[in-house]
Amino acid sequence: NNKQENKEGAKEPLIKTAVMLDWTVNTNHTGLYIAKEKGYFEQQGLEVEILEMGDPGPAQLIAAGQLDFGISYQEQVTNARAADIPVVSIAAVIQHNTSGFASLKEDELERPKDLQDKSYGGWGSPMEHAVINALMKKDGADPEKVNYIDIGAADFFSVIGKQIDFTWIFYGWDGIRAKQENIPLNIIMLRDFADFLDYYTPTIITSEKLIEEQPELVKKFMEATSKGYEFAIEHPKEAAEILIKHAPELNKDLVIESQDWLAQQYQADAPQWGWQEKEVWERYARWMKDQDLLPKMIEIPKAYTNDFLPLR
Amino acid sequence: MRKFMPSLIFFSFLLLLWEYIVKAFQIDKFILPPPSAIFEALINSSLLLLEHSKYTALEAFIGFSLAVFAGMVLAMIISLITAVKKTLYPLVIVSQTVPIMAVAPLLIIWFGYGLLPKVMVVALVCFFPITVSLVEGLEKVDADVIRLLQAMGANKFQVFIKVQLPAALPSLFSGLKISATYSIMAAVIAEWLGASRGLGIYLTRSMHSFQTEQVFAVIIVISGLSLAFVALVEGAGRMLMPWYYKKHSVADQK
Amino acid sequence: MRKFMPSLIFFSFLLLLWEYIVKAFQIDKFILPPPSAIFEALINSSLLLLEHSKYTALEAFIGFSLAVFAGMVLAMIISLITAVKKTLYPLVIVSQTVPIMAVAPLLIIWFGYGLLPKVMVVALVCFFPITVSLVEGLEKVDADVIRLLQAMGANKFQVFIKVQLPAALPSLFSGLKISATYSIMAAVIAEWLGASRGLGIYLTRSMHSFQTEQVFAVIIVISGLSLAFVALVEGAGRMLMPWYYKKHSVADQK
Amino acid sequence: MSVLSGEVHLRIEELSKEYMIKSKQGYAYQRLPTLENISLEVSRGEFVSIIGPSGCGKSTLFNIISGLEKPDAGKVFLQGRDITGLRGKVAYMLQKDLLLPWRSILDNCILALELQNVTRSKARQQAMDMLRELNLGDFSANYPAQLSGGMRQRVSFVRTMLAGKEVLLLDEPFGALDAYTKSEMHDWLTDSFQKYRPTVLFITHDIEEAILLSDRIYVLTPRPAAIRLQIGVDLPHPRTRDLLVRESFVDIKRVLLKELFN
Amino acid sequence: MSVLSGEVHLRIEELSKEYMIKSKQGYAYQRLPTLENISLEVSRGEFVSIIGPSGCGKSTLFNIISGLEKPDAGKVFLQGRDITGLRGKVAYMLQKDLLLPWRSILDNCILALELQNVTRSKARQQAMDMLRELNLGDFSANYPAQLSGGMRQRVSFVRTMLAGKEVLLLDEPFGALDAYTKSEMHDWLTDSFQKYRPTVLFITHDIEEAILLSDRIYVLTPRPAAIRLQIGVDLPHPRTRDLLVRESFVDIKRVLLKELFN
Ligand SMILES: Nc1ncnc2c1ncn2[C@@H]1O[C@H](COP(=O)(O)OP(=O)(O)OP(=O)(O)O)[C@@H](O)[C@H]1O
Ligand SMILES: Nc1ncnc2c1ncn2[C@@H]1O[C@H](COP(=O)(O)OP(=O)(O)OP(=O)(O)O)[C@@H](O)[C@H]1O
Ligand SMILES: [Mg+2]
Ligand SMILES: [Mg+2]
Repeated sequence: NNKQENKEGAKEPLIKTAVMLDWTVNTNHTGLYIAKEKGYFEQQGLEVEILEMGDPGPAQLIAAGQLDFGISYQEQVTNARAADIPVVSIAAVIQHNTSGFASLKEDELERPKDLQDKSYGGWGSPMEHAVINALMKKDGADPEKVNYIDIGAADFFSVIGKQIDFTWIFYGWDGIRAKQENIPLNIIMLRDFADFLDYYTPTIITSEKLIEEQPELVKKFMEATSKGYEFAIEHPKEAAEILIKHAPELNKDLVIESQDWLAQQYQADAPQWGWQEKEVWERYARWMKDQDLLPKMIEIPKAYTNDFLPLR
Repeated sequence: MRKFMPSLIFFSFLLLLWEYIVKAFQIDKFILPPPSAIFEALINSSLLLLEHSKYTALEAFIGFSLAVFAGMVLAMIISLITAVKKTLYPLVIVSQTVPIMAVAPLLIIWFGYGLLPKVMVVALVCFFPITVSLVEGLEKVDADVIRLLQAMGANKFQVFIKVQLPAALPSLFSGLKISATYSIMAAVIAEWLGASRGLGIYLTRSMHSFQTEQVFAVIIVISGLSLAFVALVEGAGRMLMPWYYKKHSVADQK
Repeated sequence: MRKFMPSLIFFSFLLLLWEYIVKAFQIDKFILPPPSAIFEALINSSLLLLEHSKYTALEAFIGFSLAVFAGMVLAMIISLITAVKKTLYPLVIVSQTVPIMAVAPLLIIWFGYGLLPKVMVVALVCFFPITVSLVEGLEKVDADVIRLLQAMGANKFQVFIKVQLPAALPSLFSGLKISATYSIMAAVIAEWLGASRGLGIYLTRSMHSFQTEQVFAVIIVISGLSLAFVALVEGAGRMLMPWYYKKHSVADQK
Repeated sequence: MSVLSGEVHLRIEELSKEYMIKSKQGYAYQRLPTLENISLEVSRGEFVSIIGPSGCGKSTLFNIISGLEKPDAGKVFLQGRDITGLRGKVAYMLQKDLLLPWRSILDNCILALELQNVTRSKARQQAMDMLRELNLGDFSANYPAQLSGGMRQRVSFVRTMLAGKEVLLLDEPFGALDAYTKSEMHDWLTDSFQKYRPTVLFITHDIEEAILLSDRIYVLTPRPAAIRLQIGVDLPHPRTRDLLVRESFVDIKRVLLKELFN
Repeated sequence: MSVLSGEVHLRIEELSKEYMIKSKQGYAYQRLPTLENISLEVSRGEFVSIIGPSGCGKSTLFNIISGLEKPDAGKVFLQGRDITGLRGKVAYMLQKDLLLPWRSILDNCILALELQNVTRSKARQQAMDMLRELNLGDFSANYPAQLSGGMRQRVSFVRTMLAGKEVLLLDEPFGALDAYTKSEMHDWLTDSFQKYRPTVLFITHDIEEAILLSDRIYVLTPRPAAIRLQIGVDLPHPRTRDLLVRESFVDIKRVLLKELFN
């Protein structure tokens, strides 16, 4: 049924739309590039521009009606909804939180409680304090005894070992990079020590308005995007090559190995790629509210939907 | 050309020193790449850089042109109509302190992610030097020349066309040169607000995938483009104001 | 003061128009907040803004001071030693096209977190206008005055201290004013590269928590700080160069 | 006051002018009487000089004649027609050459013609003719900055004469030139004016210059300017440098020196 | 060449100077002989003028005497001591007043003394005395920009005299003033010099000025400058404006005019 529609649609002029990334292009975004390269978007009658990086970020643009789709993350969507910005998460790009606190192996920081009396290099967001507090308390340590130092946008490799004992990284990028550089690390993965910290990052978002007025467009976009990520899961090597083709500035080895690792992570234990559970949204928002990181509790069912994932 | 030899020699020496230091102290490539690696990156990605440069240069050029147009119109209105000068000019001066970089993100909320907001960032950056330098140029015309034309029976408009405007050209061009210097960088920054191509994208991609030598390569390209743009403006100035560059050549010592 | 009345009235009118448009077209607050909401945000977060301003102002001030020091030393060396002028000055001029914003992230890699890279970004931004304006000021001294002092038996250093330096002050101060204008913004941008406090942090946090009225509030604070800084420099200029501001007062018409 | 020869070309009738200036503190205004009841006449083809102390009001007088400023009282007549306050009726030339640096010598000369909507090619033809006649043809394509001060001032003369007005007001045209160049300019001017015979009103501080060039001289009082004396210069033409040391010349000079310096 | 009176203060012996200048295309150099075998003498307290065509080399001569430039041949003696190429031995004053705008009148005057390491308070005392004596005391605290052109030039004179050098080189000090102001300056200068009696070498283009102020006048040839004539001015002191029309004055003027203009 779907395919027939596509064939007819292909003769019509393509509908232009765009998706904005949350950061510079990296392996998290592979599915989008595959959908573009392999013509999945075109089959759906779409012409999609992939925009990189945005300050203020895609959420506001989407809410302002300037953009259809964007890559975001659960914390941002939660914050946005609490500020009455009507954005909706329509897919989880990666099923589990792949971030963690990294330190040099030789420092032997293996559990949250080991972080006591150590120096954390962060960017000064209240979220970091809340997360570290939560982990250490659960592990029976005194979170007051962490020394916070601001390193801002400086990356892990340029600061680690210089007054800084640990920083917060995404394994799929910095972790792989450390592996390539033969820098042995200990990584305390968030999800291993607190399930409420196993939230969705990144996610794909759109606006309530678009869902209401052009549900078909959202449907088609997700159809193609899903196919893209499913391809990446099946063929990590080819996926890496496609990404490199579209962003040749990237470090090739890093992309290939990161892609290989992420192939296992995209869908993981979920019924299909992109699937989001109510519980994940609920417990994270609740936790944020408890930590005073949210001005008010959000309406969970409005924050996300699985309705636009294709039937598998 | 010969005039720049000492600088070139000194610069080459600096490059050699840099290369030596990086090698001698075994500095990590992603912290400080040696000039040779930067040069290599420049060669290897020359096609890619060219491709990205096209977009950035286009944004810069359109934004610059827009600023030239808007700045000149505003400057003329300010200097022709006293009431406008009194109300608007102080605001123009004060608005120079408005941080355009902080306003830029709002521009994309308002105007979307296409060419428009990038062009507007460039135009905003270029607008003030052009407006202010033209207004100043138009103001500092010798009052006696204006009186002379008035005595000849010229009206305000004729005085403007025949005296003020040509007299303000050198000042205008110094403003244009400042704007041209910053236009490329403004376009790069605008690309950071959201784009799919351009040197700004190349820069962040390189930075975030730990390829510092590519960062340096793109910095060189940005500098080069800026210099080329300034040279173009300078060239236009020489075309439009031959008298300004031709001083003291005939009859210099009679 | 009375001189600025028309501007103030016009500006107030613009604010009213803005308020009206936002209300009339029911524009979302996060897209374009009305001036009243901005004013409210300014009042509500005044303490917070003050706190953040302190850090930004400090970074800007230290960076600016550093640039003043380095720029003046370099400019003096350039104008005293011909060989240095020939080798270094063209490089200084060309390096103005190097995109400092693109170099800034590298500064973090090299100098880590903390005050240093922020101060350096500010210093780099402020350095060129100061150096170039001082060199130009030192150069454009009337050659006849220098000959006069030489005829009196003055050596190069005496000529420099007694003539070139004081003569270059007005030019130096125009450079200082440009630098002061940009110094606060430079500090804000540097904070974007990584900091825990300062107006830059406040700005991104407001932006990312969708509080556009706070973004406007902080833009106003940045403008205000920049203006205050420029006024300070202007004041210093009036103290140091009374002769420059005192022209034509006695014996104007004998 | 009597008309020396021929038809009256320019007549000034009882001009008075007062400026209001700010006092030192800048709060109150203060009256500055500048011209007091000035009447004078210039015949067609006559060269009349005006000398007077610095700041007495000479330039103010010219500003009124040229229409740049309005008198408080009095009228200006050109060939009997009231032109008080009208601009573009006489040609005005200032001490500075005021050539436009972005125009070639030729195009500087046609400025006034352009403002009268003469077509550019016709204006250029006319200007070129006069430049050639006055031996400035070679420089027509140069820019002003390429010429010496004296040459520029000559071009400025040509521009003034090309305005096509029959009365020229010259305000210290040689004030900024050194004595040597000035002397060359006198020769050149005498020659040129012999060719074109314009009616000239000429301001100068230089007594010798006034005597050498004029048919008649008015001496003004210190501010407020009033006419203190007029004196006819009855010396033979063409007047050369030798005259400077001739008895009759020195006699006139003696009178003027006495009038001016006490 | 004979010494007119008293001891020889400044003596110049067979100075020659040639510049090398770039040709129009800027590739080749071209010789420009400027001074040719110039010898002259000035006695203590004597006022000697130098007149000559524009660009003949007058300023070059002063530059050599003051040590700013070196001659190709010849020597400069001050009281019999060879000072060729030495700076700071004579006081030099140019056409422009060249006052430093950021210094008060008083502090402008002490510039040369400062360079000689005289303490500031002593220098100020000395300068204030001279300013008072020459009726400039009221302006001592003002900045140059607040004074008229004539007043500035007077201050420049004071500065030159305060340098404490006994020989003053004055290069067209009145060239930029209008005829009226110039005349006032002559009176002032005659007065002032009567008080201080410096030895003066004075460049001018103005023949009357030269005669009015000098004890002796050298006339130079066109470039390369050589001495064409020297003439003593035997007129009574103090010289007032009346002299200008006196027979004896006009006689000297006639000679000079003839020498200069053919
Ligand atoms: N627009 C004006 N407003 C006020 N005062 C003026 C104005 N123009 C001239 N004055 C004053 O009027 C007086 C006469 O000025 P004017 O320029 O006519 O003198 P002048 O005889 O041409 O002087 P000079 O010989 O210096 O050229 C001066 O005191 C001058 O300051
Ligand atoms: N430094 C120099 N290099 C080359 N040529 C020079 C230099 N200084 C002067 N000349 C030339 O030497 C000649 C004499 O110059 P000088 O200034 O001595 O003349 P002057 O008699 O003072 O002229 P004026 O009457 O115009 O002041 C001129 O042709 C001038 O162009
Ligand atoms: Mg006048
Ligand atoms: Mg000279």
